[in-house]
Amino acid sequence: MALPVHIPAGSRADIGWRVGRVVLIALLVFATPYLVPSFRLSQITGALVLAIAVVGLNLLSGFAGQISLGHAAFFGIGAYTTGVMTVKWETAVPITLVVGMVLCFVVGVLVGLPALRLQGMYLALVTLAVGVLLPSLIRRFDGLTGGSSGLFGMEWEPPGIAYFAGRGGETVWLYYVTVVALVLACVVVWNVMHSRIGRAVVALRDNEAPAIMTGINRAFVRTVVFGLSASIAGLAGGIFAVQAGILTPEAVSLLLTINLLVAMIIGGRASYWGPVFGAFVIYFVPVWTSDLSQGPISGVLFGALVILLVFVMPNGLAGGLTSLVRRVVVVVPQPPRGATEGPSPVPVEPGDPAAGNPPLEARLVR
Amino acid sequence: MELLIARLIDGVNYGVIYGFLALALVCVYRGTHHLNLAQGEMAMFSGFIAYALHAAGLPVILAILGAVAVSFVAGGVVERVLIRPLGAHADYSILLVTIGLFLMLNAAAGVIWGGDPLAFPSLVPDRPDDYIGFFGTRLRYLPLLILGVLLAVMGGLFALFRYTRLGLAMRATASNPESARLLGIRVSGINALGWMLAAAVGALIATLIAPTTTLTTTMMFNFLIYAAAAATLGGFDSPLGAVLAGIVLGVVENLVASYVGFVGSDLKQAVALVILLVVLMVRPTGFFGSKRVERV
Amino acid sequence: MTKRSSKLTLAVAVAALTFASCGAPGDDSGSGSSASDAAVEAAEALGIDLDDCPADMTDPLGDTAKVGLTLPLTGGPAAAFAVLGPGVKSAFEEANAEADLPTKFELILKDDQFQPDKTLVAARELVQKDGVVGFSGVTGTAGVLAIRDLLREECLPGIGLPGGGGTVLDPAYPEVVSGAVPFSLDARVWVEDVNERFPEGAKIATFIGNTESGKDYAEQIDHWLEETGSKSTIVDKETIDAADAAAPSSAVTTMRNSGAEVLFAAPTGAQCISIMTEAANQGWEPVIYMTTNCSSSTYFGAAGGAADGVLTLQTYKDVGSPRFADDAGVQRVRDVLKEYGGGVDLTNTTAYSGYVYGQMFVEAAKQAAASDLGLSKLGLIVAARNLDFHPDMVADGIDFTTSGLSDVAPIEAGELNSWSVAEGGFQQGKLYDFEGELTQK
Amino acid sequence: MSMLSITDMYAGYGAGDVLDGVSLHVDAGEVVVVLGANGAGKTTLMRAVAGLISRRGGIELDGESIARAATDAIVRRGLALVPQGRGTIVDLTVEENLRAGAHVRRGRGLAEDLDRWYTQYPRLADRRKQKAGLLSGGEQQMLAIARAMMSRPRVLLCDEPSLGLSPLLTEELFESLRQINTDLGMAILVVEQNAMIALEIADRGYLLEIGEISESRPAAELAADDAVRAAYLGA
Repeated sequence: MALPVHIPAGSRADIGWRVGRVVLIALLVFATPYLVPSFRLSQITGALVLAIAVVGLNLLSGFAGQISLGHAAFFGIGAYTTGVMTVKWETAVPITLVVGMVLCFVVGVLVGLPALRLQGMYLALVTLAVGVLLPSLIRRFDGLTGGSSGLFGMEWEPPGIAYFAGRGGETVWLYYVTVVALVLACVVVWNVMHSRIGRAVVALRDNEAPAIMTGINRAFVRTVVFGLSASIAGLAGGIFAVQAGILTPEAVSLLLTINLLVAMIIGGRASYWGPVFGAFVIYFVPVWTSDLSQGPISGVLFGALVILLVFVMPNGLAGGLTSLVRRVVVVVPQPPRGATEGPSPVPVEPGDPAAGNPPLEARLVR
Repeated sequence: MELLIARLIDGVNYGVIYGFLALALVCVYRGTHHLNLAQGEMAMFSGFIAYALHAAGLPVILAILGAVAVSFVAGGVVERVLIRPLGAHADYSILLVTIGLFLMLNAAAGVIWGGDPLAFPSLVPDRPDDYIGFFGTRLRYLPLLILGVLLAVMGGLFALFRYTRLGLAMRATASNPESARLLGIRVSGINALGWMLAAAVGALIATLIAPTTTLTTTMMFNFLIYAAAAATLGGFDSPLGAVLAGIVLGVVENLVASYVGFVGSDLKQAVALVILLVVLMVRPTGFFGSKRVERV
Repeated sequence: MTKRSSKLTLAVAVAALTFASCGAPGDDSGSGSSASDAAVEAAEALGIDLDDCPADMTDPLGDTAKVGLTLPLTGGPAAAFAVLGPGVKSAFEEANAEADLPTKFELILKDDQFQPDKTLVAARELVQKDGVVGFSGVTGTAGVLAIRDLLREECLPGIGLPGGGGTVLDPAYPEVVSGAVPFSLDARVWVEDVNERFPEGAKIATFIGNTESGKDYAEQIDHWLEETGSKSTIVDKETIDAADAAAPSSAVTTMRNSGAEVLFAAPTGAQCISIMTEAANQGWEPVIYMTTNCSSSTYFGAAGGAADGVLTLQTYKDVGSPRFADDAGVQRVRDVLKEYGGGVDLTNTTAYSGYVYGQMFVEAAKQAAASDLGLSKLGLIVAARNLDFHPDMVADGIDFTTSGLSDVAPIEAGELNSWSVAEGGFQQGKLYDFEGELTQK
Repeated sequence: MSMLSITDMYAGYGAGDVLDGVSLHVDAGEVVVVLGANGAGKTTLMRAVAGLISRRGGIELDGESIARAATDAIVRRGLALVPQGRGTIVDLTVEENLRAGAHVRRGRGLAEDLDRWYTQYPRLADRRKQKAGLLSGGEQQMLAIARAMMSRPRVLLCDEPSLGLSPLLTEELFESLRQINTDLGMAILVVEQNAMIALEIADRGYLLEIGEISESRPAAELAADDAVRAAYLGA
């Protein structure tokens, strides 16, 4: 049978292929707590929490092409909202998560406001400023946030059912909470990108001038995307608070922003599965490096890895994986019967003439 | 009254450092419209190179000039190898590459020169009693030297831009890269020159402040944040604006930190960042920058 | 939600319910122990209930046992703290070679990037995957606080954990034995010394970093000023951000103008140097007390003339000072580091402190082996809680002494030395000993 | 041997080719016009020759191939392009624009050239110290031509000089091009939509339609051809 196998889109084989993938993933999700010791499960949960934050960042910096250098700040706002509310005011965790997300949405919109008039580099500066501002504010209000010595004692008691009994019960409970949150985040991003806003986002990213001409309300689209992206990162922060049990300003500083950015590139910008791959790679890097090399040399390797990835794998693991899968199975798109195909996930540098905005006659001719 | 003058002088001393590094950021931005996040770490690394040259026996002045020369060349190499291949419009990838460079240089300095702060000698006498009395407060020689060098560098750049063929080519490239190319100007060479000048200016400020801050791997990161704020306030494409904005930022921040009770010196930087955020909302091109925001 | 994906989530929900009925994957409890009465009694004396602990609390550790150490191997702090690893490791290697303990210890290192949440994750992995019998050398108050609940839960000894914060000296966590000079000792010595120098009271200015140790210093200084009934008052409180590399000229300007005669300085890293040089440059010459975090000859040497006469509390022998150049204890430790340190830089003071933290664990192990509880986890905890020995790297006249829950702080004494530029080292000053008085009530 | 000869050139923007095997040539001292409607590929042709976009095929300047050279190398070899939209360097003054134009000549004969172009375009002389961005459309077009000529090229390319200018100004402009051709014997290649005025000063002309080019025909013949008049002259 000559590879790649061509499957017409929408046919039964195609549906089988999709459902098969979902069932496979569901099986993997439910089997993990049994196959893996409790500490590894909490590490996997930690990676999944990071994945949620990267999914949030990916919506803004991947799909919408808006450079953000301060996403750790939204993660931090979510984390400390949950942390302070549960420890100092004994609020139930789900409520704190919602409050955290709303707060992040508002801050995201506020930070996004200059984004309406600014381009790339200035926006990177605004977000960098917010990202650097948050840790020093946390340290200053240490009465509330515990400052540098950290905030302790956050936890989320699992519901009483037998499934979550035993000492490892809370770890398993938090694992499922994180999985559900990640699925929710992915579904939200998937829906946004396949909705009217999604098409506007891609149009704005690839070629802003004509997109505005077609009546896209750039202000609305940008603020919604910024707010959503921030609140997803805030949700990740909230879960991190109860999952890690400890919050310090260093945990939500520039290093986390850099890790989120790098996770997004490793996984693959503007792709749906990229963030999850990237988050796992970034989370387990320190775990491996201590076996790999005893000393700060691994910091040099990490920096080199970032540069290498930008050159070697611009589309990241997801890009690499999809091209691998395409060698095996190709879903042949059928002429659309009304349903429109989602936008092409290939990331395009905003404002790049070679790829984006040729002079008039090129488009007329072809 | 003495206290106010002392605060103003402290503010100016800080501001001169912010302006100096902001000048480096502007040298890169003018031609390429790229933000070099690794500018601080490149300067820090040059500081350590000067330390190594001095340890190898060179007198301080030669060690500094040596480090500046090495950085000048290294700036070109970085542009040629890491930045140019990405293409002029790959803003995002270039930003990520500078972050990678940031991480590498920071870790490498730690690996090579270890974690402890290293003392670096000053070019001018810097003993406690070396100062000029000025209204009851002390004008130390080192800050004056830094101010002097900054003015000299700016004078040099001004002359380069105003009176030389190369300077004209740089200004043409900054204003309209495609037209510059059509006039036979090697735009890629000009951009590389921007990175080289920036690296040299960075090396200069790092080696000049090393005596007060001592050489550590984290010495320049804070200053990069201030320099970015100063360049934004002053307009990223105007060297004079960035330096003036840096000095204004240093003075305002120091006065606010000293007189507003709530703001201790640990929140000084927060003040600078709040100023940055407010200005970006009001006047995105900053006070002196040309009115060309990428707006439809 | 398109029609197809809503059907999907329904299917997933049904699958979840079916799995819920299976056995709980997180349930791995099962304890209860067959300990002797003496062991139960010893444990209860420290507030440990053996029933809550794993069964093997009193079993001897067997031929080999693993000890865990989480430290920064990547990230910014790695350059300064990664060298702890070889220091602690050489203490254990030396014990394995020379002390005939029934158990050979193997030190396992894990990277935590000096962030407490990662410290806990790495510690859990050390406990569950590597099966460590205890921890040694985990640095930083927040790092220690991060893992103390895990130690309590698993009843594992954490001996020689350098966390200077007052919260580390908490009797409610018997398993945790601090290895650091507590900041409260530092603060108390400063206040006692000021009371002596300025009987009628002095104006004090404080310059404190906004780090974890900074918060402790601020509280302890106020506490001891009140406790000792001192007539001195704090006229100006300056704070500095840990990442601020600039010379603190505005802070010094304010303090100079407040007329303060005494400066309590507790910054971090290079700020130790720049505060001294800046004060001298502004012609402000108060009596300066510098935190133990800065009390190494690398910092004072780099400050040049500005460091002359600055006071700092030293408990550990300063490797860079001429006074200890040919000190027998330091020389012995230097040889051990040379042999087992795997090429570690022999002038780096952090490596020597690493050795001291490791040595605390080894001494507890020796005492436990000789005790009737034997070299077991419980034996280690009880021994560490009732230990009295003089570590080589600690100055003469200062001992590591703990006794039950009454004296939880191992090191409660130090020499208040002053730096002399002429001698190029620290001059021996007054020994302050507050043995047994610093346990948090 | 022609000054500029293009044989079988393909050029485009990434996705597909706009020009499909275009060939034309310009001899020394000759004025050649390429007529084409909007979207025929005129600008692509100009940018391809100047090396601003990717192109394949033969391009020779005075016998030397410049098909693979970078734009600045091409300009140094003696080709100058007046781009569509004039490419004014707005932040520089008029005189600085002209000085920048002489970049490749390293300052040789700078004063002499400046005088020549100030006399050719007196309006530039009066506004010499002003920022070029403040000039009118017509003035910017004159500046663009003068700036290109400051590099003393061997062949001058003009991309729709008449764009956005009044008929009177266009007349004036093309007259100055004719003068440059006669005074300096400059080979000029002009792509235009405004066929009538262009053909007046041209020796030969080509028709460019949807990426393909016709055979070369004398200017007078093209001006008289009814099909051409209908298509381009808007008769």
